[in-house]
Amino acid sequence: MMTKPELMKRMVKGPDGLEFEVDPLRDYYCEAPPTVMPGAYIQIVEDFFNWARSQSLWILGFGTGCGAIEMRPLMTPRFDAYRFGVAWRPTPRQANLFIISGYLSTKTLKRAIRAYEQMQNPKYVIGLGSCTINGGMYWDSYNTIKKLDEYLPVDLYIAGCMPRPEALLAGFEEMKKIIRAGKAEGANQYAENFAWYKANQKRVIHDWDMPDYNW
Amino acid sequence: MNALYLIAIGLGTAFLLGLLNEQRRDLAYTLTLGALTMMSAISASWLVVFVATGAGAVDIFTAGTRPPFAINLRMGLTEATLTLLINLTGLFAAIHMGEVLLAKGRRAMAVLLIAIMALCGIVLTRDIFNLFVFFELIVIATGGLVLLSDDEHAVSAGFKYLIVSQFISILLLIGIIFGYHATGTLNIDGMAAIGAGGFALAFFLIFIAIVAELKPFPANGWALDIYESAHPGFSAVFSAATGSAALFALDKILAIGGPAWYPVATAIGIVTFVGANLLALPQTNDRRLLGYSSIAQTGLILTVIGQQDILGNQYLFIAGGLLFAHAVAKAGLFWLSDFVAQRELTAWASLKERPLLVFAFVTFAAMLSGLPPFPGFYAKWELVHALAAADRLALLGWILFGALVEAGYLFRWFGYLIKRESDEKVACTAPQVIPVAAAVLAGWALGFVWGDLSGRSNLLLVLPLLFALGFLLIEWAPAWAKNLLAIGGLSFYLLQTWQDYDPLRLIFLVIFTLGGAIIFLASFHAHGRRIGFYPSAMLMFAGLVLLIQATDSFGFFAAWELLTVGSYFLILRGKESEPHALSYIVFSLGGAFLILTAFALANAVSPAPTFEIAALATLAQPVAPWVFLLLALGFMTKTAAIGLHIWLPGAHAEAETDVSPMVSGILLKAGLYGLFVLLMSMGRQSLYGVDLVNMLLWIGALTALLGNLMAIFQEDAKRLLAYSSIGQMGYALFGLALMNHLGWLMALMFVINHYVYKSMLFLSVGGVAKRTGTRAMYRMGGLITLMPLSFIATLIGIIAMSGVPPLSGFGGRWIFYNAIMDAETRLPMVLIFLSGPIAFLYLFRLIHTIFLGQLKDEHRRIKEAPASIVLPQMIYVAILMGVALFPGLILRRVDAYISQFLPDGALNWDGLTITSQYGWWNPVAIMIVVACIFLLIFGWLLFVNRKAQKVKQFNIVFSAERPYRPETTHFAWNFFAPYKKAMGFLVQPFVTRFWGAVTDLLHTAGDLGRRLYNGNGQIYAFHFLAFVVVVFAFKAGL
Amino acid sequence: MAMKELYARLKALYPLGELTDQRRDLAFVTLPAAHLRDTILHLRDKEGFTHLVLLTAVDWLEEGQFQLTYLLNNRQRACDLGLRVMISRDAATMEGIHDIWPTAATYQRELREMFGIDFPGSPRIEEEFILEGWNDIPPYRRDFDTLKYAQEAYAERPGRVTHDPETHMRLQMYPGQHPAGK
Amino acid sequence: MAYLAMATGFLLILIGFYGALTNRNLLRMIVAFTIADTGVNIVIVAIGYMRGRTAPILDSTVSAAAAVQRIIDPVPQALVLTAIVIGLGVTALMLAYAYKLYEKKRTLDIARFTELKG
Amino acid sequence: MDFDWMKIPYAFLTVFIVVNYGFLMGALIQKIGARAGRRHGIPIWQYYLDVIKNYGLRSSITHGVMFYLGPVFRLSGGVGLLLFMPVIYGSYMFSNFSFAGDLILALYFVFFGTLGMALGAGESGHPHAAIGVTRGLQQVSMAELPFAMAVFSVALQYQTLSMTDIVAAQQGGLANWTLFTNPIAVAAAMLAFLGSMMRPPFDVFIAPQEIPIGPPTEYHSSYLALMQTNRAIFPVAKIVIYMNLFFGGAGSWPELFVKVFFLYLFSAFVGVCFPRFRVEQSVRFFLVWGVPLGILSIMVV
Repeated sequence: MMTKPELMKRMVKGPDGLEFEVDPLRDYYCEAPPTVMPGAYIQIVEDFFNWARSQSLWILGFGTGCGAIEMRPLMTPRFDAYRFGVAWRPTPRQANLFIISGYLSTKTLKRAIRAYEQMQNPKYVIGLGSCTINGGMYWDSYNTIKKLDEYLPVDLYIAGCMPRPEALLAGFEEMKKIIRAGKAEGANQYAENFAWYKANQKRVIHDWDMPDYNW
Repeated sequence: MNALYLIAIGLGTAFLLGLLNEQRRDLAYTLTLGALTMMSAISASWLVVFVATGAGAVDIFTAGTRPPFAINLRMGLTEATLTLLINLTGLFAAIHMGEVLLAKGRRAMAVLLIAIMALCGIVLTRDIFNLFVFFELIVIATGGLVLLSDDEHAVSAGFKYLIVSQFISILLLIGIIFGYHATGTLNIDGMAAIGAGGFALAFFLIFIAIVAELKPFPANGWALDIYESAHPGFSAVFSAATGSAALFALDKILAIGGPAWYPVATAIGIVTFVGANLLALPQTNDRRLLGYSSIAQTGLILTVIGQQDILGNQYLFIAGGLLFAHAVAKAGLFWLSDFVAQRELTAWASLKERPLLVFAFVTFAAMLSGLPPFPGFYAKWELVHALAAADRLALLGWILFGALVEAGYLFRWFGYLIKRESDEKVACTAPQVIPVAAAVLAGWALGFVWGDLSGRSNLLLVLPLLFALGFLLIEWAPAWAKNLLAIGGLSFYLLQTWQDYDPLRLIFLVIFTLGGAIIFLASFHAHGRRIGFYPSAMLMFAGLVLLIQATDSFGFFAAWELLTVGSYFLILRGKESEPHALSYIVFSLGGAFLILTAFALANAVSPAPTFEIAALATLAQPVAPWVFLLLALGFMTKTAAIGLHIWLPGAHAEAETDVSPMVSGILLKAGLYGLFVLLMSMGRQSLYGVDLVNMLLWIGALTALLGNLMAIFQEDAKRLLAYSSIGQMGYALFGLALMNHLGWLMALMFVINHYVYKSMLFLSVGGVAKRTGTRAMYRMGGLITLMPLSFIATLIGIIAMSGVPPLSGFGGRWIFYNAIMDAETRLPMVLIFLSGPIAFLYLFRLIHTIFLGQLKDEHRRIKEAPASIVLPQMIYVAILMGVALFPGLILRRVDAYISQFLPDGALNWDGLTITSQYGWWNPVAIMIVVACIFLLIFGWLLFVNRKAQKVKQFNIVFSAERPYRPETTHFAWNFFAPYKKAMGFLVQPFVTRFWGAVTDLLHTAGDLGRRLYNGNGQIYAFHFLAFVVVVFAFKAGL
Repeated sequence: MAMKELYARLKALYPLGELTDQRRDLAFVTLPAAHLRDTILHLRDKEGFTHLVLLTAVDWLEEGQFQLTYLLNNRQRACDLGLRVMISRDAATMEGIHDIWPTAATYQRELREMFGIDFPGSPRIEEEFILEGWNDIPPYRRDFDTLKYAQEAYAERPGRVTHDPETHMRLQMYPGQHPAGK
Repeated sequence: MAYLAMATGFLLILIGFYGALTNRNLLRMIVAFTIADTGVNIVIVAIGYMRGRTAPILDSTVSAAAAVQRIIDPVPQALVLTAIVIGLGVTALMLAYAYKLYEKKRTLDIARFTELKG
Repeated sequence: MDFDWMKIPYAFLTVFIVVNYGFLMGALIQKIGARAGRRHGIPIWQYYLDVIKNYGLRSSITHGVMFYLGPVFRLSGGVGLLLFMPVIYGSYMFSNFSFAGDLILALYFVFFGTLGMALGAGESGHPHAAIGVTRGLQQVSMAELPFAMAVFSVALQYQTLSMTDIVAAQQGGLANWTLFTNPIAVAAAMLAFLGSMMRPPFDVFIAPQEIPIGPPTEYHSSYLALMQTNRAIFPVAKIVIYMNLFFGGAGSWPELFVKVFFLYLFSAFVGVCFPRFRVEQSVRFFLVWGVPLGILSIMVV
């Protein structure tokens, strides 16, 4: 299944003339599986953090499908999502909310999984538009997934084709409520059911050319 | 024994050989050797007598009557020495050519004997017609000996030689007969008593004929063909013995012409010296090159002969020094050339398998270039001083120019020898080696004798130099033992002498000795015997400590040359260092010549047998600024100031791991020391209204800027560091040229700091390069975990170097700011301000592209650098920390010392705070505060981030892709491309192009000159006649 | 009119099929695969069709043929000419024109992935283009059943209902009305 | 007379030089040198010649003091003998060389022996 | 001036005040920028929330030692810079550790955090981080030049390198400010100021659309929180240098708040008005405009 030459094991000759094997997947990537990360030991601290988390939603600036176009107006004066503590970050390391904006082809799904796994716990996923819910108009497409929560732990769906920016704002407010309630444990859910998610993902992604978990 | 036996034995044996059976070749050869030995013994006995008793010259009257009725010979000290030289050359040539002589039989031996005999005759005779006869004998003998060669072109060469000889002899004969007609005597002394005034034309003919025997440029094409095609054993005689005899003959007949003819001799001599050297430059055939070099050397001695009016009693010392250095070295080189199968210069690489032969070559090349401790060095010193004293500066300039060109091609040749590859094996038999060995021994012995005669310190009795040379004798020992000895020697020297010096010199001394010892720790990584390393390195260190020791100009200059030569050999050891070592030695020797000239000028205005360095302070206008300028330029070649820097990057980058820190961290300081001494003693000087110190300020600032700027565009780690050294030296020069208290303090701080962090960085990078097998930074990356100690050293090094508190570099910056507050010129500061942050750029590049970023596949199993390389780095880290915390330990004493010269602006070392008139600085407090803040925050991060997952190199966010390969993920190549766009106009290689154009010009001139020699004997005869006409016109116009 | 003249000139040189004159500035012509390269070169060098607009394919399943359409553009005269080449569906192979227009290589990669038409020698033709790890017959072939594939490959959320948009919207907007009535 | 001899000598030298410089044939060059040598010898002898004196042969009939007044200078004559011998030697050597050169290249043209140059 | 133990709590107090001020002022400037775009902008306390959230993230990764230490260097640089300066003129309480060194210490300590951050970013192994760092270094190398010259000019003007003395010399009215006594130096310095504030037109090294977001690409969680804390302290500390050198210093906290705010606003104002320069453009910009001004300032002083 692994056909990418750059990921294949290879023999390398060191400067001292010794040859040794390099296994890129093992040598380049951390192999540790994700673990469940409990919240703060003291509940009130965790609540405090959850409150802060809810007020500081950093969205990963990754438009997976046509829905990405609906997020742009949120930055404009008309909708101004910043006032709700919503901001966009260019790197998954710093973001904690991943909006799957619309249909997700298998090719994009691979990147989405990688980006999701590189975000830090706690992290949240919002499915945007009907395509993420049941495939929408791509229900019979040969390369588009139809049920996002099969592959990533989704905290919230915003239905519509496409949902308007207002719907998104409402979604954010709903998301905040979930977070404040301490129910947005998608990351831990993903870690708990890691095998199941991985199996689902690998079922549709035929050339799985990455480690099982992308740290 | 009567000197007449010299002639008699030679002639007699030659006749005797004729009587022998053709088959008894062994006997003939034994007889020949015996005769030559006898002749040598006679000369030697005379020499011993003269030296031991100090007796005057002895006249030998052949027919029992006095001249003019009979021919008389004279044997004096000079004659004894020269005949000894000639006979020994003949003897060793006979030994060397033994095989050929045995093959060709008794006739060849007889001809050789005749030649040697005739040469002795030339030296001994006081009769001018007799002189002619001997010259003709030599022509005939040469004609015979040329045929010994197995080179098929030798015949035509010999014929060309005969053609021109015919012309010469006809002119000589006419001259003699008219001279006789005018004076009524054939005795040279008799003629001299009458003077040439009455028969100027006749004397001219005699003069020009004898000059022609010296093969003056450009009328010398025939001689070159002989050199190229004759058997090298004979070429040695032709060069060493014939040349010496002809020079002596010329000296003799000049007594007739008197001082009026000196300028003619000088002119011919200098034109020959410069011209032949220039033409030697493009040569590729070794023997032809040696021929050109012989002619050039003869020209130089001819110049000296022409200058005898100002040389006084030094005349023989100088002429003799040059002559013997030339004769011994040239004979040795010709003999050596027989071991090399091919005639290309590059073919000499086959010698490198034999260290002793390499040593022989080094000896000869050093003798020819006038390097210490050989006679040529002393002679050059006195000659230059005499010329400067007589204000013959143009001549002085031409001589030094020619010498530089000569050193250029000799060392280029040496570079080929050491660095080129050759499949040929060296084939040499004992009889062939003996003459070479004898020449080597003679070279060193002459060095000793001339040192003894010089009336200055005999360099071969100077302890540090002897210590360095001693390593030659223990080359068989393993490297670690020699290393221990080297470290011990350096440390011992420091222990023994440290009380003798003021704080300033002590700092330099400590860097030179202890600093060297620390770097030598890294040398423990080398295995085997490491032949050639220790003598070279120790020669450099000997030069360095002697430099500090020196109080007079001679000692200073000798030390300067020693350290230059030593470091040249060190640099040449690098892998690809051949061209860089060459440009290093050429620039260094050029700088040394400037220094020499400056000392000579200074000595000329304040005459004293030894010129104390301190006396520079007493120089006045108009010579003082010139001395200042020359010295400053000379020293700046060593500190690689901009314009004179092009040798440095390659030289430092290509050097071995432990050599780079030596030549960068230590050697550059020699130039700074010179500048320190210069500015301390001479202060401000101005030339045509230009303040020279101000010029230095600008040069320093420009060097700092451009050195740093060029450093940031390097892909090669060591080259980057090398350019950075240029920049750092610029800083130091700038500080010195500020000419205020703090400026000097800053320069000194730079001396210390630069030694520490540049040595550390070079070692660190060298260790990495050793492990990774490359110096290209973009091929490295991610080595931090594999080579953590090297990383730490680099990190500390770059923090210190960039001047970021709390490490010691900041002290330098702080002093710098305080220093410029007092400065009179403000504009150069702009350049310095700019170069500071630029340093940051290349430092980051260095540490990032090597240690951070992506680890390459082939480096995954790399180990930390060898312990011996890491250990000194750790010592440096400790030193840096120490200096950072307690700069006062060192600087305080220097501060007080500088106050002698520049009392204003001293720092106040009260408690832990250092206060200047503008600000203050408390290194301990800074360190503590920074450490506390850092630890506090670090502790906090450790607390909140205790569960961090350690990930691997490809666990990076990559726009949701995964990286392809480490090579394409590591951002390292062309690191500062935008800067090149914006500032690239400043780093165009103008200087390189300039020097390239200069060398091209010299080569082109040489090539154009070569067209004169089209190989046609008739044309050569034309040359000769044209030369006669030109010299005549010159003399008439004089 | 211009197209007709062009067709006439070409016809004299190559065995062309009928001219389909779509618009004033767009026409199609069918020709044998063997003459494609000559024709294209002629059009490019002599007739000013310097630009390859696109290269695409149609699956004529019933005829057992693929139709390749090379759409060329003449910037000077602002007109397009489409060259149609019919090739066999079985072991579909066609000579590439990436040496004439390097951009063609990309189209050829796409056709290879989506239709399974091979262009031997075309750069990177073996590499996957859009689909990663595709393991079925090329999806644009008409015998590929995309619905079946989607149902088998991708998890579905139960409860999905498909409505006819017209009737469904009418019911939504005018509840109670008869579905068929106006 | 002496001047005539001397002039002849110089003329011969010049002819010799001219011949040596303009003839490319080795043998002709050697001949030219011989002519020049002869010229030199004539010059030497001419220098020693003094009008009205006799040959420098000393015997018991004339006292040494008187002889000085009557004989010509003997030294140039001695010199010329040596010069002739040497000239002969050199000429012989040159001829030998010419022979060797001819053996090698089958030509006597000096311009053909220019392998060594520059 | 020397050390005594009370300096430690005072130092904490200074840092506390500046952190809070920095958070609030940063948000306020953001809001002002948003208002210029007719938005509401972030809540004034948003930065607190972001920092708390980042400290509160449960997971984090590390690429190695230098990566781990990078933010520590960064924040130490900011805090150290603040504490090495006399923040409030005439106040013993807020002179902190300025006994350790003078103006030069402050100028060079600016690079402490930069260096550490550059190394940390480098060890992350991300090419964008390295690109960002090199861009920043290239730009700052030229941007600092007018500032260095202006500082030299000011030091020459007052014949001292002591920041306290420089502020003291500017007391006694607006006309005594360096701004009016040495306007050319101030002009040069303010150009440099723009270049070092990480705002347009000189923010190509974080260029979010191109090399998401440059050096801190890999930083997250508590690392990012440390860096955010530094973002509150460091600009303020840096502006304090400018304020002390050119704008009469501050005799009290309110005065400092106001002056720092307006100086900060100046860079924000320029930032919203101009598009971004490429690196070589900004290098040339400083070479063509900043450097001549700087030279002029040291020539005329």
